[in-house]
Amino acid sequence: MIKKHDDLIVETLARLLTPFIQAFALYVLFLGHYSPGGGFQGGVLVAASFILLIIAFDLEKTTERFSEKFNVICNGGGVFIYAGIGVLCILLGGNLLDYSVLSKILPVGPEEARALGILGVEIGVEITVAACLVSIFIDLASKGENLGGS
Amino acid sequence: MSANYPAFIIMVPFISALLIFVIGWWNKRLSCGLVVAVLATVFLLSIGVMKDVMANGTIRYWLGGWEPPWGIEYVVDYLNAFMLVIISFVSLVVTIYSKKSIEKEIPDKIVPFYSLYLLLITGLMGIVITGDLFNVFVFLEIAAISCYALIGVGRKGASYSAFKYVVMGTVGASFYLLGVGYIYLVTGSLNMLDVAEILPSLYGSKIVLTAGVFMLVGIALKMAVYPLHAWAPGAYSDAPSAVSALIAPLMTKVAAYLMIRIFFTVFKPYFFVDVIPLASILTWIAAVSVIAGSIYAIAQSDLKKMLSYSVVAQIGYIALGIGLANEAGLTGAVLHILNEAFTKACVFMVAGAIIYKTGSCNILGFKDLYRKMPFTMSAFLIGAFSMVGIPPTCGFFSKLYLIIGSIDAKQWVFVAVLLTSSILNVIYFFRVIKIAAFEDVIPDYSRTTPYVAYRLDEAPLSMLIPILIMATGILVCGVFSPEIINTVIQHIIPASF
Amino acid sequence: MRKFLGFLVTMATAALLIYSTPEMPNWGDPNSPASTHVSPRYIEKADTETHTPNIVTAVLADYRSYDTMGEAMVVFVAAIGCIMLLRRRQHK
Amino acid sequence: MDFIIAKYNYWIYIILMMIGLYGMIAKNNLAKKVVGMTLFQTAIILFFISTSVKSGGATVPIVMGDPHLHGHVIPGTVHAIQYLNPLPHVLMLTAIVVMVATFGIAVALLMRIYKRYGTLEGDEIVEIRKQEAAL
Amino acid sequence: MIWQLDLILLLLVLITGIAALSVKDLLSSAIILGAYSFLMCLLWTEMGAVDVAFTEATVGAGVSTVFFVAAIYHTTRRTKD
Repeated sequence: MIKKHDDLIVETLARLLTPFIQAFALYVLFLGHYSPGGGFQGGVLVAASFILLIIAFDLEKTTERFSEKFNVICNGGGVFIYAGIGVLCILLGGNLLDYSVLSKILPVGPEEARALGILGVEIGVEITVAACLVSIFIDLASKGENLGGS
Repeated sequence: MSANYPAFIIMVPFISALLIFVIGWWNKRLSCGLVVAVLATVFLLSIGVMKDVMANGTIRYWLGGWEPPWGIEYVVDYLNAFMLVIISFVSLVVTIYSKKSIEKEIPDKIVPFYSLYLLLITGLMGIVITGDLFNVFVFLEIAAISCYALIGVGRKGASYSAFKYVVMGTVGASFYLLGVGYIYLVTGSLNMLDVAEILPSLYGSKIVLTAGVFMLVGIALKMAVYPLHAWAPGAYSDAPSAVSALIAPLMTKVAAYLMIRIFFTVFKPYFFVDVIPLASILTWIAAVSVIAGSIYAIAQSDLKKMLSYSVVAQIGYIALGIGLANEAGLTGAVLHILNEAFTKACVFMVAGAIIYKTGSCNILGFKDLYRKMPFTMSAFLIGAFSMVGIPPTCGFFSKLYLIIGSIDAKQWVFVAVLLTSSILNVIYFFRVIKIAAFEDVIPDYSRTTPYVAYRLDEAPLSMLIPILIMATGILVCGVFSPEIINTVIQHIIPASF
Repeated sequence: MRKFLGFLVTMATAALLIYSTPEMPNWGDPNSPASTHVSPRYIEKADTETHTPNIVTAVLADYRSYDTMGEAMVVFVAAIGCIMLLRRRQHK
Repeated sequence: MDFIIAKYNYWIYIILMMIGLYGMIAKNNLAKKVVGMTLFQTAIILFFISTSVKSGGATVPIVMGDPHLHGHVIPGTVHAIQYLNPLPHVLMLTAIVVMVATFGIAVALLMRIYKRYGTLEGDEIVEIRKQEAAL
Repeated sequence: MIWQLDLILLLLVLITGIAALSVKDLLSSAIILGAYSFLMCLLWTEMGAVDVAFTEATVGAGVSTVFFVAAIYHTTRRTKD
């Protein structure tokens, strides 16, 4: 699974598909307000694109693009965005995760502020889900041998 | 700002669990210090919440600013605040203890270990503080999943024990979720207080009955009551010693808290007593659990395994107190949660310290341990006293209330069970103490060299001090237990008794 | 033995579930309590209060956003747990 | 007969859940236990989704916006009867995430168990553990 | 809501569920589990839970099947039951 098999068709297809999957993931994220989808589904799609790369090429080549340290930063970073927005709401005088008080720093009314807050936390969820699922897959596929941990 | 204390109790350990990776890349050694600082903050915050509850009554904190049946809320009354203080105190003390033990047992995984450790505590805090039925499930799974991973890195073969826990814990959580689903089906609400208002008019319904049974069975699985205890001994004894010192006192007690919540807040107690006789079934199961756990404990030769079965026995006391559903019984159960949390933390830390020094915890190899590690073994003695129920310790008072509760309910069998289990506790604890204190190495008269003098070979201070704090805590809780009952536990008892 | 135990537990659970199913609201009943107590407010006011036409997203990330934070936490816990369980020290 | 037809989703979910529960308890192979766990959790999700269904023209819970208002609606024009109940969907999104997290940890533990014991059969592992304890 | 489609899907879900548990090869079991998840996703789409179905399609039929296959690749396909 992590060994390199030179197969031109698979590699070319994976190369071709990856940007489309990632673009679709972003579409799912940003249109989550109007259509089915949202942070979690988009995140899984991003993770799926990286998993496709790992299966089609090999682990080293993919982790050149998506290094292990960056992966761990994204693992925590996404959740940190979510929690940070929540705590920001406390600092602005609301309760935890009360996005309507974000209108104090954004040039919109409280309802739009809620929509923007939803978008913010969805971005956080997307980052964390993508990074975490890729991280779990790398651990499973390499038996934890190729990469060292923290 | 003090209105936001309940939110910070969750957010502070959670955000620190993320930041610990940044600190860990810089310097691994700092991660333990950070965790201690965080948990000290959490402890102070929960003291603040406790004071707030004492001054102003129940706190209701609306998350996201949405009013309760639509949004999620934190409900903090006396019971929640009490549990928060216990969890934060025990976890703070165990963290100080964990530094040396973890550096010896899993030296290459310190940073992820402490991250998971904080997330486990976040999960436990989240279960306790929330007032929403589904939210309980989410945090139950956070605590459980971090627990699986923490157990899985333990002694040889820990992964199999952890896997057993995964299977049974998932069944428990799923049964709980199914119960929530059935309640949602008939009430349309997920907020505990809102559900409690709607439910009494539906007590005749079979769906509510099914929901109650599923929720209680699911929680009993998490609580490790006797026939459902199969995961507990392996998981507690195979985990790294710092982890077993954390999960053995806290995980099952939080499940016991949840059972009290379901029993007395979501459902009214008369539902389980009069409408369906689940309370009396629970008491009988609890009685079997007490006796069976103690007998299994006697049969063990490994100290940690013996203590794990003792957890099963002691959880039976709490279930018994809940099932009796009267004032003295519930007082005994809540006091026993406090007592058990302190005692089990103390004795598991002692077991960890023995493993740290001698490398094994087979009871037969404990000869002369009393001379080598006098302070540690004295703490163990206090823990054993509390477990047996000898007066100055806290265990005496909780057992006393449980016995009074059984007498109030006119259940003489349970009085006999409680007294018998004390004797069984004496057997298995004093066997350890006998070997450690009184069993000498047989004098060898044909020796030519003089005996080597016993040297004090005590555990390092950072392990010894937490053990002694816990032992002192047991004694202090025993001495001040009337005050604890008067100021806190008295208010937990629902007015319907 | 194990199969028998599994069969017994399964049958007991199934008996309880089957016992309660006849009382359930009919499938797709719009007047069941689940559809009339809490959820109408979400449907009727979500767009006005949060400017998000997808009600599921609005409820997920705003009304019950604390749950979703727990969800993100669960994924994070799983990732750290796998690192903890499987990764070994780096040899480079 | 009537109540069988009116509630057929609930009956199917019970059967599915029992298959999963039986697999979790009775199967000997640990990986099969994980499969049973997935079936069990999926059945519960099916139950929740079944509670959200409303017959009589209710549709997907995304409000049909007015193009002149950037896809939003005039307040007060939406009625609960028009759309499915969104709350179980939300809960089950969270439950699916919990499911995959549990699945990931369980699979990681399977790999550790295989590394240690060289097998995934429950009885063989118990046998090896007994021999180790006897030593 | 088309009840014929609903019934067919429910039956297929049951068949794949039983097959995933009883097949005597773990790799086949993993793949059938993926098919089961996908059928479940179709069932939920048909019930109107589009978000949940989307999640199940990406997670259940996609990522968790890949996880399972990855684990089986490194362990064993053998199973006695």
